[in-house]
Amino acid sequence: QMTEVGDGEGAVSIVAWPGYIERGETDPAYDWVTGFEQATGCMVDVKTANTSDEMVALMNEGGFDLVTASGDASLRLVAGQRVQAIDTDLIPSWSKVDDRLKDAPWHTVDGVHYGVPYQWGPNVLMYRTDVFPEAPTSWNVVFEEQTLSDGQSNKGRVQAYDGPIYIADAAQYLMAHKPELGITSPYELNEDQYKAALDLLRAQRELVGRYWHDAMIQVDDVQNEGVVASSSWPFQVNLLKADGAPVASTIPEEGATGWADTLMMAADAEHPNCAYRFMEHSLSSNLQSDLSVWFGSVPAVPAACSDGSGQQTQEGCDANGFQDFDRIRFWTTPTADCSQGEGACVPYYRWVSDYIGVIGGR
Amino acid sequence: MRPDRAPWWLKAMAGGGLLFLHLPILLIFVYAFSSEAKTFVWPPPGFTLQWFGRAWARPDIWEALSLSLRVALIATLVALVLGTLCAAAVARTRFFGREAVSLLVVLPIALPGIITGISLRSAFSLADIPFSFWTIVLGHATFCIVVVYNNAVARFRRVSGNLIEASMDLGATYGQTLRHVILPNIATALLAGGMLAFALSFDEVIVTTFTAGQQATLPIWMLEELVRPRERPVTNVVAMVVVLVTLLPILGAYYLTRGTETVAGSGK
Amino acid sequence: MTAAVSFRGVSRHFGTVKAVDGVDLDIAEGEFFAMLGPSGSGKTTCLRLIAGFETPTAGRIELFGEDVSGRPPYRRAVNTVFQDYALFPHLNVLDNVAYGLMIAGVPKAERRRRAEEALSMMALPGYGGRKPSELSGGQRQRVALARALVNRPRVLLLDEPLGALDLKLREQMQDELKTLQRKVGITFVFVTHDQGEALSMADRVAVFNEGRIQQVGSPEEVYARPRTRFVADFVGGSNVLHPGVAALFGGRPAWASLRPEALRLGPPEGARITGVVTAARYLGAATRLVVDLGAGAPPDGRSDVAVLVPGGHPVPAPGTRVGLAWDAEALHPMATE
Amino acid sequence: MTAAVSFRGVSRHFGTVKAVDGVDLDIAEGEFFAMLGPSGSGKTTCLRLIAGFETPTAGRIELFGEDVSGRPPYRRAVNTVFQDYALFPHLNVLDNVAYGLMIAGVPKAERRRRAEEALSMMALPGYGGRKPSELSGGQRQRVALARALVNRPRVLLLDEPLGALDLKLREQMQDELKTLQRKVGITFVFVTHDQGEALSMADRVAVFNEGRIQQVGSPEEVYARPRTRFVADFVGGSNVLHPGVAALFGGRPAWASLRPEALRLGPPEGARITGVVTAARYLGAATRLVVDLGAGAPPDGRSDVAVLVPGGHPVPAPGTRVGLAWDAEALHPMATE
Amino acid sequence: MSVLADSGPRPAREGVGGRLSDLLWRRPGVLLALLLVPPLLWLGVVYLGSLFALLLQSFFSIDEFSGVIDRTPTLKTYGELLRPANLDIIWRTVLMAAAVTVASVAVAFPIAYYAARHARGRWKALFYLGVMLPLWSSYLVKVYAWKLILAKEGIVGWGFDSLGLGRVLEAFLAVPGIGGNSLSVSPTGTFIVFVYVWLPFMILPIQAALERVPDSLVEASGDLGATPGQTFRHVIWPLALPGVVAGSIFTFSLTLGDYIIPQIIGTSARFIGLAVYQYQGTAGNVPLAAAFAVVPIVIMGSYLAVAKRLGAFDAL
Ligand SMILES: Nc1ncnc2c1ncn2[C@@H]1O[C@H](COP(=O)(O)OP(=O)(O)OP(=O)(O)O)[C@@H](O)[C@H]1O
Ligand SMILES: Nc1ncnc2c1ncn2[C@@H]1O[C@H](COP(=O)(O)OP(=O)(O)OP(=O)(O)O)[C@@H](O)[C@H]1O
Ligand SMILES: NCCCCNCCCN
Ligand SMILES: [Mg+2]
Ligand SMILES: [Mg+2]
Repeated sequence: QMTEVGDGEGAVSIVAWPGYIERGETDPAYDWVTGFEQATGCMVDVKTANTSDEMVALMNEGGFDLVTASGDASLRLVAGQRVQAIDTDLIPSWSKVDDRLKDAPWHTVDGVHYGVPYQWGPNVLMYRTDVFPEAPTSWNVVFEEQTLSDGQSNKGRVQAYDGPIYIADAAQYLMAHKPELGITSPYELNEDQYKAALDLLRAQRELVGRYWHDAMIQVDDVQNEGVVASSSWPFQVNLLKADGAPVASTIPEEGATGWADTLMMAADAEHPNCAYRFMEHSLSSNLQSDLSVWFGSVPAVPAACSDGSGQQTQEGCDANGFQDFDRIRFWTTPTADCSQGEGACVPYYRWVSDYIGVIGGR
Repeated sequence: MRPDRAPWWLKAMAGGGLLFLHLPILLIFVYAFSSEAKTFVWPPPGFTLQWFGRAWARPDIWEALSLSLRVALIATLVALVLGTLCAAAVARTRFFGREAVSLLVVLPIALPGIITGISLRSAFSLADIPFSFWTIVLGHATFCIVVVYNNAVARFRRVSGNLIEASMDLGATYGQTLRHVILPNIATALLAGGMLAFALSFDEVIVTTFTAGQQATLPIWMLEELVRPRERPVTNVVAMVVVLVTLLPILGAYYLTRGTETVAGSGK
Repeated sequence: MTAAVSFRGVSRHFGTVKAVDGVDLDIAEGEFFAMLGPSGSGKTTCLRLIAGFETPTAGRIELFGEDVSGRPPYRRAVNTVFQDYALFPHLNVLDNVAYGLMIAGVPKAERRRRAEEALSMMALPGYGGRKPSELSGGQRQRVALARALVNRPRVLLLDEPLGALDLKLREQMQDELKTLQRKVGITFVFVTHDQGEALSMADRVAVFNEGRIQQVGSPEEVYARPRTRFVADFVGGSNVLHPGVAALFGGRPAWASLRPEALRLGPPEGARITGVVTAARYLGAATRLVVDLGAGAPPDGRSDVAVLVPGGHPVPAPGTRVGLAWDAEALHPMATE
Repeated sequence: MTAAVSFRGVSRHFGTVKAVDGVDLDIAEGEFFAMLGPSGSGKTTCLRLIAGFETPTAGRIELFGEDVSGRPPYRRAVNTVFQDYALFPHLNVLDNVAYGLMIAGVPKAERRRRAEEALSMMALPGYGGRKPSELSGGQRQRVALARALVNRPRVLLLDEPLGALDLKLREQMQDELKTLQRKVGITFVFVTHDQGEALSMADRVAVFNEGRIQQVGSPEEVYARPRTRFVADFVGGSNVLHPGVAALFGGRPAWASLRPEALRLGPPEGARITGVVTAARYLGAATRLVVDLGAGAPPDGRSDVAVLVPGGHPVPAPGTRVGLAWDAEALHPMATE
Repeated sequence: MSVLADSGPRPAREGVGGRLSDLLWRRPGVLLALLLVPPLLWLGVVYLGSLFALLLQSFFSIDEFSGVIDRTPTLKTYGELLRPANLDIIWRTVLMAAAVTVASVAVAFPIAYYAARHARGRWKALFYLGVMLPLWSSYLVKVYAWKLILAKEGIVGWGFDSLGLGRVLEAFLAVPGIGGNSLSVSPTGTFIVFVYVWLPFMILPIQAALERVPDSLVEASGDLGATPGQTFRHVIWPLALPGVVAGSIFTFSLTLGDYIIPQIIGTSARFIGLAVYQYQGTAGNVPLAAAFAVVPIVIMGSYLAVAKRLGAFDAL
């Protein structure tokens, strides 16, 4: 472990969610990389990943310094010894981090920190305002066949996320609609609960034309393939709105799953000094503020909402869910040992193959 | 006497088939001039040339293009050497395992590209070889060998063994025969094979995905842009240019080997 | 005088195939020597052994008294005219002809002069600029000759050089080749499977069968006095008589040959041998009849003979019984095999 | 009797090429008819017109008195033996032979029986299971014949069926074909550019040149009494004498033909015509000499004649002056062209 | 004749070149080795070695939680491969590959037939290039073009609508198993794009096979009484078969391995290529990806063996 941050190595490579590291190429107003590069001489190289599994795979492969890991990836990375503990003392802005996040279990193991919180937010329900004059109040618009206001069925016009973690969205829906299953956490499902979730997803397969795997493709599908409702990220909603598409988002009454991401440093990082500098940069610059506008997420630094470091405002933060921290069920990796007992829950690897089966129509 | 005897329905099916092959490509050309940037509205609402300028100004395109060209060039050179040697051995001599060698050469294209890609990738990872320009070249050269080989073998068969014997009969050593007889006679076939190999490498995306680290060749760039477009019409422009650029070597190879019994390019 | 080419017990086996099998042979300097034999009899292999494209599996080859084992083709004073001519398609006619000179390091001007001279000799002056593909078969053949001869080889090998030409051109080139060989005076070794060609061109003929030489001799010897049934059969035309039939014709009871043109037709009455005409083949200059000798013939031999009736003589219709006459010395007994 | 095949003013032009040009022709039933001519003279096109692969651009073709215009090949009682045999490479010999019967819907057992019968007739019993690629040239030829004949055509067309065979096999197949035609008794129309083949096999020969028929007649007529210089030249062998030379030989001052075997050698003293031997070609059964007549010949004609010396007679060496003798009736004057 | 007057001895060819040449003449094996060693090192060692390494990986397993690979040999991964969801993928892919192959033959045959047996001169060149150019033009561009064509708001939809046939398309898309919300998210869409993209690979070998059929065989068949239809069935089709098989090697192999087309056009249901790609890249489950990769290797291996026996190999 490092004891002080030395001179930069001239480069830093980051595995990130799409939209997380912007250098003004898509929109010149959103750039939190160029300044960093000029200031530190660390040139930023980004590899995007669309799912947590992809992130883990990329990190396992090696060659990266940092990763913006969600809660369902972070502990896997720690367990696989792909990321290293960090010294928060070397990151002056650590103190500014939201207290709700400072010791969050998805990056703190036995009191040791493996990374700095990056951003968090909900998986929202995106809908087309021309088809839904009123915001839908339930996720049932994507789970159950129904006739929409334009007189046509929702069949073939909704999407779901193409990642096994989406099983949790189904479980969350069941928490509200089938309380008899006794689901307490969508990430801790026993066999019966799990089976119920899969059944719900199999029914959903009939409604879904294509699963969304990539944020940009979803944007495309809303514009060109007649998609009217889907689980989504605020990011896509913002992009579509910017293009003038009639869309909006909401968190329905069942609540929302969500992500809380952590910037973690690879165990064998080639550019540790630049990596530390970027971690500091992520907390201290316009990044938190602008990113929360750009992606529709909530900053890990509460001050970024109002300190004018970027374009975010407190209203904006609130709209993105700043106050909903406790309503959001953050992604975590399902494990066999859970609050229902040791080996009581269905572990993640089964989520993976079963979800592939569901998508394949099984 | 034949051409006028083809029944109308055969002509229609053949012509229709050709159109089917070409219309989608032409469509991209049309979209390259579309004034609508976000959606696939058909017919395009207006026409513009602005995307060509935008494409020109994008450094990432130039980087990808340059990488693709360099990779294709080196892979072609490697394939030229290896493919020609192999063709010479198979066409000119009989040896135990000759069949196996020709099978081996065909294997990288007869097996799906993803197999080539993933096996090279896992070999790199087992051998702790980091991804680089050279890993891309290695992958491309492997499946490019066969096009050079195919062209060279066909030509070697045509350049009868007699020519080589005639040269030695007239006093030339192996070296002199190579220089004065063999090379001049296989030159166009090698050039054609090289052009095809170049085009094949220039277009390859699947193997590249697995053998490139962070570097993007033009097809990788395109794949990225198709999936995650920044300026969709710019992608259309690049697509159109890529098609036009690949066609040049193909036409070249065709004209170089026209009239011989095996016209280049029939096996990709 | 040492032989130009000499084979001593030379064999060339390919696996179990005995392409050439224990051949002894001497070809004199200045000779026009033909190798005649059916397909697969080893003629080409012999030629390739001389040129150095093959190495013998046994025996020893000498060129002008020197053992040439282990000497590659480019170190032998021998040139070859290939059956398909093997002209270099990328070079024009002049450069084809000058190729050997270029390899030998002859300066440009001189090799040009000598190549053009060779082309004139082949009645191809002014053709130097053409590509081989722009020539007719006969012209290509002459270019191939010029290309070989310009190197002043001591032996010229020709592998069925006329095989690809059509009948008319072939006869013309036969005459030209013969004339040329007289003119340059070097040894020609000529491979063919056409006995007419061998007979009309060669000073001496070697008849090959299954990798071995059956007979070597002048065309007349080979044609008129075949040593074996195979030679008689292959060189052709001749009647090969079973020992029993030979006896009927007044010879020793041994296999014998009798040329169809030596048989004369007459009335059956009083003839020593009679037979029935079974087939007639009009050849223009003559008619070839098949006469069945009937009962007189032994059971295991052919019972018919061919008779050549010169043009102008009356030709009996099939079915006619005829008598045969011949001169005793026309009957040629031969080695049994 | 109606002709088997009859052409009335038939032409087949390809653009400007007059492949067949105003041909009138009658081929009798049961005839062995040869079409002879140089390459490109229209023989194949004529055959294809009969088979129905081509349609005439002018004129009318009848088969057994019926106009066959517009009738496709598969509705004509005619079968073809192709030059390359056109055996189906994916079918074995039996299935090749049975092909026509299968198409005609003959039940499997019967067509098998008939195909095997046809193969036996062609001396190929037991070959049914082989693929065409496993046969020799002569065997393929016989399969092609069997395949055509098993359909019992009324006319069999053969396009240079022996062209691909080597000499020995060719002569053997000539005999077989001839015998076969006698046996089956149907009309054979046979295309060849080899005059020896035409002469030895056909009942009648049509000599083609540039899409037109120059002469139709028996082999003897065509060989001994050619109507035109072209026929004399092409049918070959004959000396074609310039009117001036013909006069020397005692004929009318018109183009004439004189067969080499009709000339006899003698001492120059007292001979009507003398000349110098310039070349000799040993043919085995005979030797063909070229005798130069020297000054006596007119400037625009050939001044040499060929003389055939039968085997057994003495052959003068080149350079020898010889005298020539001949019978007056051997000189045959002909139509000028 | 002066040029030919005296026969001089050959100039001796000395130097390294001459001696090397003598060596090669005396030992043809050395020449063969010189020719073969470099390509064999590359293909035999690097390429086959990699394939072998891949095979080896399929006997490793993965720790499901951390995604770290455990390198102790086990058959566990193959057990995983045989799970129903994965068997679905294999079955779906093979079915698609077969359907694509059959359809390619149907579309390719008339084109190849016309080009081989009717087109002459300029038309022949036109057909040839007309097939070659799409074959070699960018694969991604073609896939992309089809995305535009098949999208709900794309050209096909527009075309059907402007012809007033929108209902027909809808009725078709309502068919379960092949339909979907729009062509671009239906199995039919995936199928069309596969056929389109691999079509040239089918046309060229068929054309080559047909060109090797001499006209005289077709004439002989007619001469023996066969109508054109019978000639096709009994002569042309059997003789074109090696070309068809050669072409199907490509259509089959390329469909088995492709992961881009089903990702861009289709229902999100996995195909083998996509599964390999995602297990390896997305999920980091290299052992399972390797086990999946063995499937096309086995399928293509058997296919090649059959093709070889049918003589389709020279047509590659
Ligand atoms: N390189 C070789 N490998 C194996 N067998 C060979 C080789 N070369 C020739 N043979 C065999 O040796 C025998 C003699 O062949 P060769 O070519 O000398 O015959 P040939 O008399 O020239 O016949 P042709 O008239 O057909 O040319 C044949 O059986 C042939 O198959
Ligand atoms: N389909 C065609 N198109 C154009 N010209 C043709 C065609 N078929 C034949 N010809 C021409 O017609 C003429 C006669 O051809 P044909 O094949 O009948 O000659 P042939 O006497 O059989 O010659 P060969 O002995 O060479 O076979 C030739 O000049 C030939 O080029
Ligand atoms: N001729 C063999 C097939 C080669 C595959 N190339 C297709 C490119 C798709 N990435
Ligand atoms: Mg030979
Ligand atoms: Mg012809």
